[in-house]
Amino acid sequence: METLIFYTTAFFILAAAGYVVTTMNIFRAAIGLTGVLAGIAGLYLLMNAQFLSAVQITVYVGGIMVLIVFAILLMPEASMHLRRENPKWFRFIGGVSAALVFAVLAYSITAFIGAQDAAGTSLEPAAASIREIGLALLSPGGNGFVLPFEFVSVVLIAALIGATTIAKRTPNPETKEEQE
Amino acid sequence: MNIFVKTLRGLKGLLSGMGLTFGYFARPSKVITQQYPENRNTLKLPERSQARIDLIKNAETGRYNCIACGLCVKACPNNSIELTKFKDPETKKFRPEKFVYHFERCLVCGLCVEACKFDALRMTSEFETAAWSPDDLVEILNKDDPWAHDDKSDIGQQTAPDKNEQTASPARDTDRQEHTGAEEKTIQPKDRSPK
Amino acid sequence: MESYIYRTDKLILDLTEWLTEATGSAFAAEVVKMSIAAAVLSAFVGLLAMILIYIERKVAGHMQQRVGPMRVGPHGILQTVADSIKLVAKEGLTPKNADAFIFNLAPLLVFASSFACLSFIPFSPGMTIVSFNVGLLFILGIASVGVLGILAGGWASNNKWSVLGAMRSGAQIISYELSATLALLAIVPFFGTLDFQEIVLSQQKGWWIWRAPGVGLLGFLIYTIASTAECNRTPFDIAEGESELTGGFHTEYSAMKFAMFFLAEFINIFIVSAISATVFFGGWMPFHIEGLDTLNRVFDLLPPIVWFFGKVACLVFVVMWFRWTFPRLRVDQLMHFEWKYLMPLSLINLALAAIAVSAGLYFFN
Amino acid sequence: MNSPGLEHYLIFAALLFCIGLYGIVTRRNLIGMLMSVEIILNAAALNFVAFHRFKFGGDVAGAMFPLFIIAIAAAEAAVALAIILALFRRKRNLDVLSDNLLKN
Repeated sequence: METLIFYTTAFFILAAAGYVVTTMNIFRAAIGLTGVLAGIAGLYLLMNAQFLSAVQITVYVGGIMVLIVFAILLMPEASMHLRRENPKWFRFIGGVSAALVFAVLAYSITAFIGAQDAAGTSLEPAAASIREIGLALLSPGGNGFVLPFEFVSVVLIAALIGATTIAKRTPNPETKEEQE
Repeated sequence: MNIFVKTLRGLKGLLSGMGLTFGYFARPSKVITQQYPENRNTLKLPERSQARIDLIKNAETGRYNCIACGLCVKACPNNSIELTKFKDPETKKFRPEKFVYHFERCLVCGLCVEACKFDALRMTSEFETAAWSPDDLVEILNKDDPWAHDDKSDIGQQTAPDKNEQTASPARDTDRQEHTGAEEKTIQPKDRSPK
Repeated sequence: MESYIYRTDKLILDLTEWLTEATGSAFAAEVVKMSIAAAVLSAFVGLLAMILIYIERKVAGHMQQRVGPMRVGPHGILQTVADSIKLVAKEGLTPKNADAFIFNLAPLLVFASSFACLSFIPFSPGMTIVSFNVGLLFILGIASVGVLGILAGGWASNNKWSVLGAMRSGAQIISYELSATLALLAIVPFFGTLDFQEIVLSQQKGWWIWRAPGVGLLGFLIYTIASTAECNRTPFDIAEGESELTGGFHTEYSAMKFAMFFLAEFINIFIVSAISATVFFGGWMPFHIEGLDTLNRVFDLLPPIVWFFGKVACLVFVVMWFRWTFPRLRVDQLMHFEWKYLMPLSLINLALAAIAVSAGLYFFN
Repeated sequence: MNSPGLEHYLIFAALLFCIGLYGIVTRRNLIGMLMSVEIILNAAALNFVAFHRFKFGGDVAGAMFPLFIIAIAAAEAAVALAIILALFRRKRNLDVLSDNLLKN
């Protein structure tokens, strides 16, 4: 059962991801990306990481995707249709480089798994509970993550202020010249 | 502190509004909607309600007040009044020969009533005006005058001839000839058709 | 048989056991159980939407000294049935220049996200379709997927008013979602779990709206306001301002696709009321006052499911009451209200809750 | 078929990573590139969770990294979209190769 769910979800995610990188319509790409993110939340559930799954859906699908879609709606002319796409050799380079990277990764993964099986060091499958995650997130010391946690909050605030400042409508020097 | 006072005042306003609507909700007796076809016998319309126009008769003489001046025709934005007139040999005054009311075009705006200087038009409350065909909506309002019969075949260019009533027309046509004076003039509505 | 109404958890357990015996494997039993749940839920959604629409129209009527639908059936109870038959029988149109794929996908997205939320709601002891340990967080996450459907629908319609309506609607929902989430999270430290059934069980001694000192009441008020806005209900319905934007994002939709948006809207009202009832008013837990055993036993006579739906019905009525009382807000007022008043207030509420929990300050302990 | 283990997830994440890479190389639209980056980030996060579950017996650190990745991705998307919006206002298009902004 688990296998069936895994393969279905994985196939769905890969198809959606392929659609995201090949479609000529950026809005459809965004909808495809939503599928990818939701599918990965499903894989988290399959790995018993419910908290991560919930966070994935809340932040990624409900937050970042909405942000991207809003950005697309705000910039209609430039993003609806990607008419001036690349020449074919560009896509060829992309395909070749992706295939090469995949070959390297696949080789190292199989080698790694083989070494693992030989050494037999893997532990029983388990997942961190919410309580553990919560405690680790707020405890200092060796197993605690309170410092990165605080750093992330600072980064988020900085990003918030920075994004507002950058996106604020400033008088455009070029258009000003035209007006004069 | 000002903001707290404001907030509290706003909350009070919201709550009193909610109290009002809940009061209406809780007392079904306050409902003012009328269930129309059921209460037809007891239905009372307000006096000033307006549904269609009608000609006013003088109570003493039994004649229509209308002198066929054509002000209403000019006032009507939709060309819904069509009027022909003749000079009454008795009184030497103009009277409507046919006062044709095209209800299918009427907006019930009441501009004709406002335009009328002789107290000859009024709005009635007779609101059940549904009909099976647009032709049924064309009506001659001075139908009590003996010369204004119900034959609609010669009414304006806009109306299609009604075949059912054509048979009745020759008999009444003579009737009309007796009463019509020599001078006959049609007040045609202004052409306001869109170009 | 009678005890099953009160102990639905036992009913579910017995059903699972029986199904496992009958089908021979736990997996098949689970599949059958889920199929039953899906069928029941689908029927429930249809029925719920019809009842809610009927009640909405009746409430609207009586609050405005009218009577609402009266013709189809006694007191018009079949009106929504007739309406839905009409909606289903209509032709589904897709505008000529619309992006057909996304145009058809959008109502599904909106409807699916609302429908999925229903599976976390605890209707009765043990009666939750998906019971797992982050239910509250998950429901908040899934509810926000609906925004994407709204934006997609507005964009795919290829109509500038639809896009404007969708953007207003989306901006409004994601803004008010913050307050709604924060208001709920302020109560989470009190019960220390995100599982809906455990949330209900933690209110055996009293509902959290009273037990959490002040925080509960404030949180409930914030959540009610924010969730009303999240459902795009008046007084926050500028997304569908009929005089300016016609129908907002669903202007171009007709027939079944429109019905899906409509259905999702009414399910959302039910869901936010159900969450509110579960978190603040004890879910299916009967009202108990400690010490008054006779009274408590009288209250226990009503089965939990009746308590649950009773509480939800009261909250739904309040939302409808808002709609037919208050005038609509302007779009800038809406955003000011959220970002300048409601958000800081819910953050303060969260801080107060943290202080109250760490000091052990709650009633009926 | 045995139930999916570490290698399944790793291979899957590698595939997803390569799709994201292909997207970054071929896309010329800035938002499209941002989406490809999101795919790559997700592939990486998936790796962390897979290792945490199958290799380290539910060690908290593996569940913590995806959380931080998601948080940073949110910040990154916000800033990137703000920059894209500002750029769009100036140039009226989002093509990275259309003209070289830094040259002039």
